[in-house]
Amino acid sequence: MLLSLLTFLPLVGALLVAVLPTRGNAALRAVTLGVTLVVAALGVWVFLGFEGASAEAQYVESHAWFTLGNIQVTYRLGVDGLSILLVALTAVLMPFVAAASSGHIHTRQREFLVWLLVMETGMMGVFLALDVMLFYFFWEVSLVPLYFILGIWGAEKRIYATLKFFLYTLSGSLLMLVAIIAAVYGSGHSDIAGITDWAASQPLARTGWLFAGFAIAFAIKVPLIPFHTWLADAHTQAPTAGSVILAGVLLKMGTYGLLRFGIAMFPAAAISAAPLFLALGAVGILYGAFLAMAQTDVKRLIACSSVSHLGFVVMGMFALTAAGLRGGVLQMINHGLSTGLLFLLFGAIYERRHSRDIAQFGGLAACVPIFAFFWTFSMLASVGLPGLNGFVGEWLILLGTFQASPLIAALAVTGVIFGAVYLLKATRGLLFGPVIHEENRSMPDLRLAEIAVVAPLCLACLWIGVAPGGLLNKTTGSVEALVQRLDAARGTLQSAMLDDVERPR
Amino acid sequence: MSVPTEYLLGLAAILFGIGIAGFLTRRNLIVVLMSIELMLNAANLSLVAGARMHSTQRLLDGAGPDLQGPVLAIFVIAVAAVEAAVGLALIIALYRRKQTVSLESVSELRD
Amino acid sequence: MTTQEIAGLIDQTYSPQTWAGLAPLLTLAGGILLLLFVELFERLHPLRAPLFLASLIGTFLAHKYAGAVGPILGGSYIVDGATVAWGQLFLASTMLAWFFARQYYRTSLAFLGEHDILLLTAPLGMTVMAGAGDLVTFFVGLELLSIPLYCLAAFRRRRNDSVEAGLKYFILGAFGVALLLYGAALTYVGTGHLDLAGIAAGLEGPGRPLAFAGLALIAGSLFFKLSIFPFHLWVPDVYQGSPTPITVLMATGTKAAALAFLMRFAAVLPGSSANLIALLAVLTMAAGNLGALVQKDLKRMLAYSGIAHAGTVLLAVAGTVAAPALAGDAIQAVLFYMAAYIFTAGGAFGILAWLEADGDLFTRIDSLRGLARRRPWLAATLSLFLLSLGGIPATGGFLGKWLVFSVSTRADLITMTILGVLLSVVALGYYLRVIVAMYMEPEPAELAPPMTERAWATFGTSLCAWMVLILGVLPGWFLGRVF
Amino acid sequence: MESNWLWLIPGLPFMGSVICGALHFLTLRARERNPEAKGPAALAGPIAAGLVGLAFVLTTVAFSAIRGEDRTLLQSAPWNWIPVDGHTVAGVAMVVDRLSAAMGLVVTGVGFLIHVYATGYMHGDRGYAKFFAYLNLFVAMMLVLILSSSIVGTFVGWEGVGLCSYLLIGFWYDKQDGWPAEAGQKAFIMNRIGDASFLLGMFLLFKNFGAFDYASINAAAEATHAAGASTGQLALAAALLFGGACGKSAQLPLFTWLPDAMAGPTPVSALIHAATMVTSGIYLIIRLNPLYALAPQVMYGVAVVGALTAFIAGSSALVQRDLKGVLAYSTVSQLGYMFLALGSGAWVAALFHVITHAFFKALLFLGAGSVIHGMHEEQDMHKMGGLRRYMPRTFITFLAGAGALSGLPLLSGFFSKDEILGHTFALGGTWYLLWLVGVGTAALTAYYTWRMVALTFFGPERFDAKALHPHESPAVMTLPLVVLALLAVAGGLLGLPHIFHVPHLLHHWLEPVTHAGDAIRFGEHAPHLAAGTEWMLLGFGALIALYFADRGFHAHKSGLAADEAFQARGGALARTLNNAWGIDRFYTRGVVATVKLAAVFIAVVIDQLGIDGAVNALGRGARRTGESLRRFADGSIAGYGLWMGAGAAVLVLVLTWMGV
Repeated sequence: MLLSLLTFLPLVGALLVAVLPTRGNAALRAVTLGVTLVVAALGVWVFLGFEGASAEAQYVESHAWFTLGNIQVTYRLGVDGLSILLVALTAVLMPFVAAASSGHIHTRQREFLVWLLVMETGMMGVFLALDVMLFYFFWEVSLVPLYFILGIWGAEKRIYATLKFFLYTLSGSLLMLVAIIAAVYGSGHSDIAGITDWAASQPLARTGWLFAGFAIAFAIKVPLIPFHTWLADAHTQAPTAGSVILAGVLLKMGTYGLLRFGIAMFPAAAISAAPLFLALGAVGILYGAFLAMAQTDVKRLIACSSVSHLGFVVMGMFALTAAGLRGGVLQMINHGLSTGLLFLLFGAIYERRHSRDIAQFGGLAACVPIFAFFWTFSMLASVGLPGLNGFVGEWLILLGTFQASPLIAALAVTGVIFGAVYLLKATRGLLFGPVIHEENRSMPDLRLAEIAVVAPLCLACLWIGVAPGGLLNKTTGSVEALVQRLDAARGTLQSAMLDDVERPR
Repeated sequence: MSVPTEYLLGLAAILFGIGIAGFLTRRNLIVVLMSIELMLNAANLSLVAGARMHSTQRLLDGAGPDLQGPVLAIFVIAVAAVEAAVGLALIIALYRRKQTVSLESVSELRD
Repeated sequence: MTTQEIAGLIDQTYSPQTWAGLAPLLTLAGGILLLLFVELFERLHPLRAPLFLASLIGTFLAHKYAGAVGPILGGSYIVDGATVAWGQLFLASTMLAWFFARQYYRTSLAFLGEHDILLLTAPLGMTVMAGAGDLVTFFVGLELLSIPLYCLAAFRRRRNDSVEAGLKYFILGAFGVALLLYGAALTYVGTGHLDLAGIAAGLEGPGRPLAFAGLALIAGSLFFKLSIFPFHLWVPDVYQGSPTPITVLMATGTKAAALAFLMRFAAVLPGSSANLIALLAVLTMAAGNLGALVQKDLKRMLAYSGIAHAGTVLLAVAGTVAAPALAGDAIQAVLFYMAAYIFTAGGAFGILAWLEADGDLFTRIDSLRGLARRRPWLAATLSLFLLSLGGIPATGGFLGKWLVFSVSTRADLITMTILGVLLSVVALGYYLRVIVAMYMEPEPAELAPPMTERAWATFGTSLCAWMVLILGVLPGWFLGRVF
Repeated sequence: MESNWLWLIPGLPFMGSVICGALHFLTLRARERNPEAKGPAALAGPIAAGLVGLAFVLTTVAFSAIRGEDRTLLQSAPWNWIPVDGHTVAGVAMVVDRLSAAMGLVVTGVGFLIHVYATGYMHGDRGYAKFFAYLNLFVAMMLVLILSSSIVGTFVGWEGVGLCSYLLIGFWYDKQDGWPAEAGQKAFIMNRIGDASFLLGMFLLFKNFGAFDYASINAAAEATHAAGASTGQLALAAALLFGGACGKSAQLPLFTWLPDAMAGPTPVSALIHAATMVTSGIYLIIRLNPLYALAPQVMYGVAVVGALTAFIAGSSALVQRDLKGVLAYSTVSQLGYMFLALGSGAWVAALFHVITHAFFKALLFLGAGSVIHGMHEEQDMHKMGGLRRYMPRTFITFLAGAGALSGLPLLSGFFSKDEILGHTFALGGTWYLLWLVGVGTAALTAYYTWRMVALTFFGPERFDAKALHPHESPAVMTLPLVVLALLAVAGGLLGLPHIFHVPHLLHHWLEPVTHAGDAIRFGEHAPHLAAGTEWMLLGFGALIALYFADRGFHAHKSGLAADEAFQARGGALARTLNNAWGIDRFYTRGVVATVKLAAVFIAVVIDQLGIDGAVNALGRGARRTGESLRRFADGSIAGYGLWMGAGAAVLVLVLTWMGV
């Protein structure tokens, strides 16, 4: 019941907001904030009660939904070590997004809040679903709200960006649909556990294709190069809240999918494909960094940095070691927080100056010192300074990757350098140097309401950076179980290869 | 001494071909309608010829004549009349609006 | 044959089962006759609407309670679960068309009686087609459907476009019928049978090539009705010119009826033709989706989208041809797909009919700009339909797509399935553009006239919206009901 | 026994940092209401200095607790930081052993003095409280670096000090067209290059030893040596970690950030870029001495890098006009010495030089700061001259520092430098070459040091005294100078050569830390110089220092003639030296420009035109195909019929063919 509440409470809230008979927006905002806060509280409750040492799904709810032939499709929700952090992140991040939206959404607020809440339902569902059909439902449903948010409240090229976002992700999703169909009818199961068990007994030739079908959808969503070009446009054009959701949670649907449907469901295929994904991840880190370096549009720069950061996540996960997997899971959260923060902060500035061009700024440290403090803080979290969240994730990922492939790790570690280059460059352009544009001088500093949004997130960054155990320990059981399954799959693969060699032609 | 079935079928095919050719090339709606009738009659002829052919075999086997083909042919004749009626009505409606029965006049709806 | 034998045959033929099987058809026919009678007396005209609805409801109940009685009339009419399900879907389609028609014809109200009569004939023909066990029955059903439709398409006979639509539909339809009949004749010559079971058996004989040629022509004519490439070109023109409520019927009911028979007909097609059919399916999707992409008129765009949907559903047909073991799943998939499509496209065209009542220009996508501000619920409903057409989950369109693709996937038509899947991305490209216009673009400068409330249309569209959602979220409700 | 109070040593300055940060924002708020308001910022200096002083006291307590032979280290409870997987935790504890105690004393002690100095130096700056927040944070991070029980903890401090360095170099971010900000950025990135290497080294160690804490790593290294196992990967790890050290300690090829780092306020240069942070590379290698001892080839590389850096930077210092520039290059050069020592296996000598260098270089920087302060932010020595009359206390203390730096006999630098060169000489073979480079560098050092003294304090006044009013700095600044001067003079007592027949205090003190490395590197027979040779070397060193100091001083004490003559006639040599051997130029014109070009190429050509172009082309292609399909829907019935007929014909053909 708890997870259903977590998932559908926002939808109820959305309906409420949609029909609430009021002319003013304050009540609507209050309802939205209230609902998201309740969901956040529930999310924290689930997080605290979650038993990290266990590999089992917890808080499971299962009801028959409908049948397809003799396949029972279930409404099955649950949370395990792979999803718990993301559930908590989604729950916790949404109130901040809702609160921040009042600063930059000036028109059609009711609609906006409705879509925001629908979005939350979609994202929660994606992370909680334990039935592929249910998962796919939420997966695609979550496209729609962002499509509207981007398209209605975005910047000048919003329609191009939103269509590109939708169609690009959809094309991946549909390929995944074919894979899901093949998996569901092949196994006769629609619940993830059933398919996973079935897949373990299938030959690599089959699971490889299924894996590919899933992986391409997630690779687009993550986005992994070369499927990343939608992201820069979407991020650049989105309103702040959209960017925050996109960076904070939505992209994690891709990495989460890779983890649950790529690695966990088809371990043997994942092992075979790991070199490719490691390389894509590592190249993505550098490619994203170089892209970011060349940007003059701040939001675009942050977007490109996402490509780089998510390269880390993918690389860590496909290291297929405990450290890499844990790092990957943690880094999803970290990226959500720090990139979310950067977008929130720059959003505040954008609201004041209506320019994303870095050349329009400079010397802001003197004009808006509080902003400068928070920006620098978030930037450092993003750069991966030890003591802040980004470091823990990157470190674990690099360590895990190093265990799997020192060469890839050596390539990726240069991302640590280039990551510093572009973020420092942005910081230099925004905050430092003399004030060139006089209008920046009179720019008001962050308001209390804005500080109230960013400060807790900064604290969270610090908390994760100093005591990541609180989060990492929640993943222990699931990750260990996964590593064991990977080892088993590796053994099977090797013996199969030996068979091939020994079999006389 | 009866006409071989192949001849009948060949004639039907020729009729059908003429019908199609007329349908595709003629510019007068009435003629087009007639071409269609020609095709229907080709079908009818084939049906009847087929019925004769199959009935011969069946009669030799001691079963009754095969009536499926003739039944369809009768339906076709009836329906063709209805179609012709509706078609002419439509052509009249067209003529009222445009004072022409040319095929080209019905190409306003297009991409 | 002795007299006794003949009497026995008659008893068997006109048994209670037969009457039960024919009950829906007879109810419809009775309704038509009553409507004709009512039409004679001006004072009885207020009874038109109740009578029409009563006929539909009566037929629905007849379907429901008579149930699937199996083959009757010597196998020429088959009342199985599919026929019953199809019959009910045809009723839904007709009802939607009628709802929207109520308020569509502002200037030709006087002729609404004829309209209703013609309209009520359509489901009769469709049901006969769906249940046809041989080509004769099918032909009768087809004509029962087509001839009223020719008239209905041209119903606004004072308008060039309506007349042109009627004529185009008629001439090409007649051509299609000619192909069908000649095909039937060839099949008959080749196999000695016009009933599907007999044809299947007769295909092994010496007349096989001739029969196959005949089957190809029959398939062609079915593809014409279903708007499969390259038999699809008439669709946009006719849909556009016809009165929109009739477009609803053509887009949903007619297509469903052709499909219903195609599913039976697929049993006689050789398994080797599956790839050809799948290829046609993909080409149809390409033609429909790419064509729709460049349309500026919503009605035309939906017509093209209808072509694409026909292509999609043809994949399921290809699946059942390739793997006859999947026939049961295929028919389920096709039924569900069409059920969802009837309500989705029905709703979408219905809203168009509603908009069009304010002026012809209102079917242009441009004129929808800012609709979300003027009529938020209308815009939301249209968006729902568009998303369902695009196959986004939580709408009926999604599960339909799932079922169809699952059939083709399991029939190992993977390449075609993937191509089809990718083409449906193109589809979203134009559906979303409509939503862009409604939600994301500013209202046109010249302020659009206010739209009048239309009770029947409102009811119709809300019904469609609910059905789309129910089919999307609780598909068990439908799946459990049909099978 | 756990001594959790050790956490207080870095904890106090960290608290200070938070407090000062809060004071800064309170001050900002006060200024919002009234731009001239002072706010509570003035409290920051004393609080910050006081807390560092307290940390010094605590370090001293810890220091005295481990003096005995029975107990050589104190350890706190670990902070279980990152659970790597279900079993391993990368944790950090605070450890005070013989090595970290020595470093800790230097850091907190010198740090305290510099804090005191800075209260005067930064007086009146608008970012006064912020400055101390950063400076305290730096001390905290430096202490974490030193006191960590594990390499992970060291890395935290390692990056933490890098951050503070970045913030402090860019402290005056709006000055000089943002040059300080650029310099800070450069420092951070150059450091990150080293850090990346550090990370890989750390991972490689973990892969081999499964541990992050120094105790385990060193024990495992000894065990490897004992077992005679292969050391290839360990050598690689050592080399990678040395790469990290090169970044932090400004060695070739990563030293170019340090001269630019002088854009920061002078106390920063003294504390971070001379006394403490830049020596962390040396600290790391001493910390891991058994590991390095396992890899003689890496050690040789370390020595070569050190020697070359020493020479290149020393020669570049010859021509600098910027007072702080000379000191910066000199710092790089002295760090090179330390690495030369490490490479030679002279762990103790390296630390000895770290300590004496901390004293005299901090002194010199602070003295320079005092000069600059008195000259109203003038740094160009060509615009100084004769300042000994205006700022006598600064002058005297500066002389002490200069003497120590140039290795004038019996001053601290003399002994530490001599010990390094002695060790190198003792190794023989190709090491003679390195020794020769070291001696050459000593000569350069003496020359540029006294050139600097001469140009600054002697000769004619090359400024307008009436307009400028050079003045002596306040007591709060000169007092630390005096203390440091005393240390610079007497620091040599820590490690007198054994030919003096007094105990080498530092050697004795570090014995528990370095014996493992010594044992692995040299076994039973450590290279040893005969007393006579050693006396000779000592005398030779003294001679060199004295001669070149004299040359440097006399060539420049009367003005700029020598400089101008060299610039005019020096030709290629002058250009090379002015550009510091062109390494920085290579970076800016070669590497940075290439990276920028690559970034633009990737962003525009590959990404926008290539990948995104393909994506958009797909969309456009679909649309274009749709457009071209339109002409088939031409509305003509005959045309549609033709298509139908053709379709039917194809169907018939295909199916008939199937039938046959």
